[in-house]
Amino acid sequence: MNSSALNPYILTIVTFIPLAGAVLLMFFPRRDRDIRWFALAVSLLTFVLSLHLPAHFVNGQQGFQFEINLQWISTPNIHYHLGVDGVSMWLVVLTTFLTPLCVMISWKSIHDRVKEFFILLLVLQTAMIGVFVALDLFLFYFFWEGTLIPMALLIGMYGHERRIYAAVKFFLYTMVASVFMLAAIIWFYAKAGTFDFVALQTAIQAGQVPGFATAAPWLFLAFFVAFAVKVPLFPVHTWLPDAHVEAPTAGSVLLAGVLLKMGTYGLLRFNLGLFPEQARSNAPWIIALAIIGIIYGALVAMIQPNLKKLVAYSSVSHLGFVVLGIFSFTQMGLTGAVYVMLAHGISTGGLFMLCGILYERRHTYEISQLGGLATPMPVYATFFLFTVLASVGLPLLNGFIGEFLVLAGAFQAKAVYGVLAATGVIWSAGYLLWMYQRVFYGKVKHDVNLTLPDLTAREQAALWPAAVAALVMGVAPLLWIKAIDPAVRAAIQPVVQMTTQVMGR
Amino acid sequence: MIPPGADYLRILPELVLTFFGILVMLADPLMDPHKDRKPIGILAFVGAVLAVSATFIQAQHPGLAFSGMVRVDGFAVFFHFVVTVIAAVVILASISYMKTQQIRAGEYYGLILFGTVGMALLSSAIELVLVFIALEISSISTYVLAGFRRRAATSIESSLKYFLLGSFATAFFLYGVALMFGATGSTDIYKIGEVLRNGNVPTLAFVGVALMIVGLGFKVASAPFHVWTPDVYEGAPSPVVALMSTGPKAGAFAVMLRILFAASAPGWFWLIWVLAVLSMIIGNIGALVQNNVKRLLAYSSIAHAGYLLVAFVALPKTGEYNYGISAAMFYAASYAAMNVGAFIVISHFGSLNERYTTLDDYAGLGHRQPILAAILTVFLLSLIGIPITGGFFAKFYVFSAALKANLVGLVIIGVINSAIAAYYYLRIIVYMYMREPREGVPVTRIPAGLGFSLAVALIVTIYLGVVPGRVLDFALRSAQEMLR
Amino acid sequence: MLHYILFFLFAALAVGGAVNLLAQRHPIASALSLIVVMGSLAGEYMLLGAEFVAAVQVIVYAGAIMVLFVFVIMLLNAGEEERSLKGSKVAIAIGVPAMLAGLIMAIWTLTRHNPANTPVGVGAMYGPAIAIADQLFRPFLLAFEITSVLILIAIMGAVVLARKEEQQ
Amino acid sequence: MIPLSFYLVLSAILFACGVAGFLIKRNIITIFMSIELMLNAVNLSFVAFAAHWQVLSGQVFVFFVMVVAAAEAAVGLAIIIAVFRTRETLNVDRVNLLKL
Amino acid sequence: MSLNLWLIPVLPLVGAALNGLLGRHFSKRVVTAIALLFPGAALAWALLVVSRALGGGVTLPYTETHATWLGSGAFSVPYAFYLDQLSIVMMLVVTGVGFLIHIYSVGYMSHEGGYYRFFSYLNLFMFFMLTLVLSNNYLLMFVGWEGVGLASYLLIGFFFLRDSAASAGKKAFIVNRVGDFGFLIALFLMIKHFGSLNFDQVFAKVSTMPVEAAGMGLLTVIGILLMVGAAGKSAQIPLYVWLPDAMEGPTPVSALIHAATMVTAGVYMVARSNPIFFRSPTALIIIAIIGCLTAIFAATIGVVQTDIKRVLAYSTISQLGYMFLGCGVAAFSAGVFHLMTHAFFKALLFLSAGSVIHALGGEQDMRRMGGLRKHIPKTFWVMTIATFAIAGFPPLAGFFSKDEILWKAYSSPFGGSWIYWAIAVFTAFLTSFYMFRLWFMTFFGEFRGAEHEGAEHAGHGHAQHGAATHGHIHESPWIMIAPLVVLAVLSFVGGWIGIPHALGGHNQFDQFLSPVFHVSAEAMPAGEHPGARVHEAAAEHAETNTELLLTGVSVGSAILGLFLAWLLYYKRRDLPQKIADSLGMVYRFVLGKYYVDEFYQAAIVKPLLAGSSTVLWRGIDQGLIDGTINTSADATRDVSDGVRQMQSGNIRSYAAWVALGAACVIAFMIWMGVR
Repeated sequence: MNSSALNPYILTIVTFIPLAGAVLLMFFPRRDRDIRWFALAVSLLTFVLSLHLPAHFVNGQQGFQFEINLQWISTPNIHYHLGVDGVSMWLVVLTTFLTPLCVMISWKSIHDRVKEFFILLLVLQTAMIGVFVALDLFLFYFFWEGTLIPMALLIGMYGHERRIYAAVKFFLYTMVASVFMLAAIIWFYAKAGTFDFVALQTAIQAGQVPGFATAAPWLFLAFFVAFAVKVPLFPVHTWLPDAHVEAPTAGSVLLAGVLLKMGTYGLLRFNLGLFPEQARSNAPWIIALAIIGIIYGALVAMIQPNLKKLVAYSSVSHLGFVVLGIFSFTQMGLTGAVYVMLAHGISTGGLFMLCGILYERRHTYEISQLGGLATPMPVYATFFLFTVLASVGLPLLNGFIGEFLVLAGAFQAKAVYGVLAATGVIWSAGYLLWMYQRVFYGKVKHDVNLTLPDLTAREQAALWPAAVAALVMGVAPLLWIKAIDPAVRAAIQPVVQMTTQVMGR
Repeated sequence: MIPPGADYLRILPELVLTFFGILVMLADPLMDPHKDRKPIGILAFVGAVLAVSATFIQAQHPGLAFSGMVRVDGFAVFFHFVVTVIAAVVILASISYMKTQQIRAGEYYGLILFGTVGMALLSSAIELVLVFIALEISSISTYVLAGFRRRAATSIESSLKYFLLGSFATAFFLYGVALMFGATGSTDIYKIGEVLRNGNVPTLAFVGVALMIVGLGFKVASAPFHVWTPDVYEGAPSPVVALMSTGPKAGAFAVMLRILFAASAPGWFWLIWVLAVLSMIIGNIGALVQNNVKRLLAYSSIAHAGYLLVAFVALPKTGEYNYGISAAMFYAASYAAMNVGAFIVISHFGSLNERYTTLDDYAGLGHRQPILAAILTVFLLSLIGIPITGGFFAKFYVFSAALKANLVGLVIIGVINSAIAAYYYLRIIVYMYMREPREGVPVTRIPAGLGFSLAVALIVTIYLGVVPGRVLDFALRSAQEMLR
Repeated sequence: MLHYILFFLFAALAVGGAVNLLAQRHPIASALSLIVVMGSLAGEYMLLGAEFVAAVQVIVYAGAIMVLFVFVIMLLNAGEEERSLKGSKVAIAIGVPAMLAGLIMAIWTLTRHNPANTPVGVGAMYGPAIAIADQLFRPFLLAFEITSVLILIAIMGAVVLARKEEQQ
Repeated sequence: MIPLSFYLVLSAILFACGVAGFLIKRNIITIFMSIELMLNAVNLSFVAFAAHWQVLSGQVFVFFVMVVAAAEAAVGLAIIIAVFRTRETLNVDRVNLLKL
Repeated sequence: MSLNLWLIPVLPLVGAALNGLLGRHFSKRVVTAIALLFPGAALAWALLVVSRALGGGVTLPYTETHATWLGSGAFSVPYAFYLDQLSIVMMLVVTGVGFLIHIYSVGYMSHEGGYYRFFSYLNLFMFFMLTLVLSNNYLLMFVGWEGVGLASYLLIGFFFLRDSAASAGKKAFIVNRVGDFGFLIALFLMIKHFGSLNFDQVFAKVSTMPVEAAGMGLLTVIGILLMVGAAGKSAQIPLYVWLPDAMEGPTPVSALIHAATMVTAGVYMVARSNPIFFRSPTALIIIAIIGCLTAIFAATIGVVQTDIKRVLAYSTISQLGYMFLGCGVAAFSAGVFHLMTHAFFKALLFLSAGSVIHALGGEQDMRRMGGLRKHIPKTFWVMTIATFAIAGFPPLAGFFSKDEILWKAYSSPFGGSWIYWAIAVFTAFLTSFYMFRLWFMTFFGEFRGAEHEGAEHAGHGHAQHGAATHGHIHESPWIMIAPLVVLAVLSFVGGWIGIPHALGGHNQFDQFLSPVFHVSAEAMPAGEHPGARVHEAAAEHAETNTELLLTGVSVGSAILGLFLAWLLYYKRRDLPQKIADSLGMVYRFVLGKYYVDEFYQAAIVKPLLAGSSTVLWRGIDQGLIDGTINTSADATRDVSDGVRQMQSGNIRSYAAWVALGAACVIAFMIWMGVR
């Protein structure tokens, strides 16, 4: 059978299989072992199916692919419109890739309310995929909010001591911000009568949305706030460290790996796609915030006494690169930004998995409680080092490609952006290697640490794919960039056109 | 003079309800006073379900009835349906509630049925005096119902507060009717509309509208006439709260819509604007620090009244008022679904004498009663306004109507409020899922009737969130009908 | 002129009764003041020609309803009000000024801006029983019938609430 | 010939007295009586307007209001009895279990 | 015809991967075999490639492109390798010296834990270093550049149980990153202005650009930024601080990475970028000044060091300064020449020092050595050759290369100056002095160390077999000596390929490299160069005389150094202490390495950490941002409490609120009606 016959349905299938799995899981008897295996099977199946996307993706083709566009609700004209371009396709695959790893990493660490955990995880997966594939603003908002609840519950139910504070903070920050986006979406519907992203884009470009000119700056801001909090951009990042520290491992992995990317994805898709003019005029201060985020995140990460908080702040720094790349409006910058998103998902996801593995053994993230771990846990230390290096941006590993392209792009846009942001390469080496030294090198300081067991086969099984992915992404980035590049070109075309028009005047 | 037969069909739901109310009244004394009133409850439920089906027959006979006292149009049918469904669900949920509370009084069901007559009639009555009577019917029955937990001093107190303040407010409404009558010489809403549209509008009419808004604002618990709400909701039996926070409210909103739009009442735009904003802010802010779930939801209902009022002021220059009206109708319906659901869960969880109604009692509910907690979570999410729940589309339509009318400021206040609101609803969810269970709070099985009523509320909430189109289409059409 | 005298006589009685209602501390005294108000209102109704209403006012209101009140006052053996409780500051400080302001505004509107500020003759609208009945059973039939529901509710409610709670 | 406004003003004053009674009286029964006073005041307005517009319906309204008042009285007094049973007081200021 | 250059880096990578992933399960013998086989194969293949290339089989420069690595829009970077004379030299040095050091390590590391890990890292280093020297574009070069940094990090921190080793590794990586920052910016400039990072494309564009006479033109900026990168990797002022600490690594590592190959990457990069520097006199001057200053600065520190490896480390920094000085006066071939000879003799020095340390069971302090000549004669002899070579005694390798740089520093048409020469000669004197100081202290006189103390003092790894050798000082096994001998030979004869004209040679080395450097030098008229002096045939004879004279002076300074060292550390051992006492502050200042580390610590690291912690984290993050949000949350709560106060529970007050509301509503509506 020709597997490309699946094309119109594949996105629906990939999106909803986890949900179907979650529903089935609800009726499962409470046998934890079976539940885990089932969740793993579902997530792996989703991953395998999601590979259909890159396999059948036509590089360089304009517009969205694997589209499906059905009317869902007629009176608010809501369509079930899914589709991916090169950017969202890989984000979908990233999501489906990370979820099985999360299942594996939660195998033993979650022993209470196992069923609920995996149900939430699978629901979360559906919502995350949905965010990336939705082309109808309503659908997008639905999935966007849909990620919020399972994530807040994962943090709040399975987190650590201050989990409730963290969960509430997470929820409120993102909720408060996203209602502005909702207001903007409603505005669009009220004025243009459609939620369809493509239709809206066309209508805006043709000047067919009444009142758009005056409202656009506010609409831009409304979208921007929602995404900036999610990214998170300085100074609205303070929910992130708390959320990460308290979240269970799988939660942290998905939070850093996918949820933050939803913010940057949104910036790319909507803020650039719908408001090219505002994006251009607002770029300077957004870039300033991004650069502050890069440096600030790194500096604050450096002095964190808590391992997970350190990684969390490093995310602030890394995501600053993404925003910088997006608002550089250069081909390289945007491609790099998307690549950083993917790479950060893998490497920071990996770091969080590693942190979680440690927590299972030691029940602390305090760096002062660790030290000298390379002696009892050499394999673990090796994986950790590899992931740290990927995160630092060592060439031939995934982190480098994106960062390099972002910096080059930013430099093209304005030299000072590139120069300031490039200091990030120094900072990241600083905080990560210092942390690595304090955790792994030297003699074992606390006797409890002497007998820590090394990685089990299951943990290795969760870590290996991430490590291999990090390497492949660093060695053969074109596999990804081929698809990303044209999509990005389409995304910045309006902005670039405008710039040339302005310069032409 | 005997009215034509079709007239009776036009009030068929009311007739059915009354008939069953009388049946209940008659059946009650026949039962052993020490036995549970479950059969009576089932009888009442049958009546309510028949009333629901009667609304379909009613819908077949649009038009005026009883010398222009009643007007059956889509608008009326919509609210009839909503109100009767609420009654049916609440009756069903009450059966097990009455059993756990050990209240053995068949009058309870009779009062609900009779009260529903008033609530239903509110939406179809176009004669202000009839409106007043309907209002009193729905009010007086709820005054009594609020005091049904007679062993609890709080219940009687809430009954008293509701009664005194309610009568106080209806007096204002009545005075407003009188002044309106004085200003126009008529009490027929549509005739008043004609008069007001055609001639010079006397100041008396403005004052009349003002006083009616005071009275109705009280009934819908809009700030600053909301003060009774938290106390009454806290003290009244939970199923009754489910009823009175939705049924009379829906009816009062229907009346308000008819008076403000069909009667072309003048000058209320900024007034309602301010009331909406005040209600949203006071309701949401007040709810933030509440620890009693019933009280918390009482404040939330104030806020929801505020959101609903936003739809009232969505008056685009194009004159397409039906968007706002239909949004309000949709909101009333979906709010009814989710709030009834939430209070039914609370009623079940409260146990004897509603002992467990504080947030602390809800700690760990997700652990001990996962299904109940999950259902309550859905209702709470709907109250927050998370997509694929009715609450989302309700807010969505309201705000979208307001944006159509270029009320950007109001919408921004609204969305910020709904974000604040997320906090306190989330608190309940947090307690349920993230706190350790409290000692001694019992785990109870969900009785069939309650389960069924919860299922109805849940299905409606989700239905309105997934395929709201039909309902909204209907609302849009009936809003137009109502305006004609 | 006589009309004026009669009007003001009844008006003075009504207002005086109302004020006395407020001033009296014993509920029985208040109830009696209210009966005075109702009676004098019946006089005003007569002045307006609403003879049936006036009769019903005396029979139903001043008679039946107020008897009920008095009965309950006796039943509960209600004494004089206590006056030295706090918690009423808001009511006095906000409510009374608001009430006065509302009253002034209402009077202002009713006297100045009433489009129909026309004199009304004595017996201007003659409302005999037969005419009223005609109204009640024709156009207001539904309202009339629906009041039966109201009464039913009142009966049920009163029975339920006043019934002694069974012992557990 | 008495101006309509006389009746209306009288009605307004009585209504205001009713409101004032609600606000300043402490005995629940008296407060309830104040409400009755308010309804009576409205009735006067109805009758006056009926005379003004020369329609009988205004007087019919009075009729309905009386019925409502009677029903309210029945229920209200029953509630008052119930309150008195549980609280042993008729002072409204003491009925404040539910607050904040 | 394809040379399959890619095999050269990839072979060691395979070795690294095999040992790294599976080494734990291999026997030591297999690990050794893998560790030697793959770099050996790379060496063999490199030799084959060279023979083919020089045999005329391919035309140089030769490029082989395999695939696109990354690209975006019009910009792309290939996996492509590039072979010209410069990369031939580098490739041979790296594979050759590298292979020798691998062999040596088999003996040296035989008793250490993590044997497989060590060789995996070492092979990994070879991979990255060869990528660095063979890439055909700056980005792939950057890959190697970062990669060798990584390998260096791993190997310095090899004895990670020692905190100092771990810190040193981290420091090396971070300081290198500072340099990489400059390198990266240079790359961005190239991308922006040249649209590519391929050498041929960049240089083609560059060659069309004029010489930048003064100020900061594009090429000058690029040049300076490249130099920042080079300064990081090649331990130049101000980024040299990591190299002395890097001596925490095992000695073969110091030899391979921190002496022979990696640290010279900066020199290679500058030489590779010669078309850019030829057009930027300003950048050249900066390089020359940095090189010159570093040379003398490090040499002065070297004079007072007592740790044998640290002396060599500062010596390395100093020698690297020479190379940069050479490059700075556009004498790139001289720089590269010195790079090569330095690789031989400095590797030899380190390995010999390692042999000494090995013999003493881990002792590194020269004050506890002495008289080792008799105990470890083979080591002594190879060390002697190396010492003389570095001190610049003819006809050893160091003499020719150093002399070439000195001469060019004086005479180069691109900014040569006698000041450079003078400083360089003085540095040569110091070099000679401290090297012979080392030589005398180590091998002459009596043995000063208490042997049991040696074991105690030992570093991590040597502690184990230090105990085993307790009691007698032993010569190293043949597997360690053999590479030493080979290197000794190279240190002896290595310079002979570059005998200058003045001494009757033909300077074949310069000629060999001339296609790389002179093409770009000749591409522009010399007259345009502001610093260029016109070469004239008539002046040639005079120049030869000058050159001979200068050579004499430098040899003299070397001899002077030898003499002084003999006097102070052989003849009159009490004198150094006295001199040190009389110098007082100055001595302590130098001994304290000019307190540069302390300065960096106090001026950069501490304020950064403290600032991040108190200002950024506690101040902004927790104080300002979270504070604002918490305050507003608290304010909301207060308002909420206020709203609650409305709910007093008193019915009358409720009625009052209703009445108030009603009054307001009535007032508003009347106003609306009257309006």
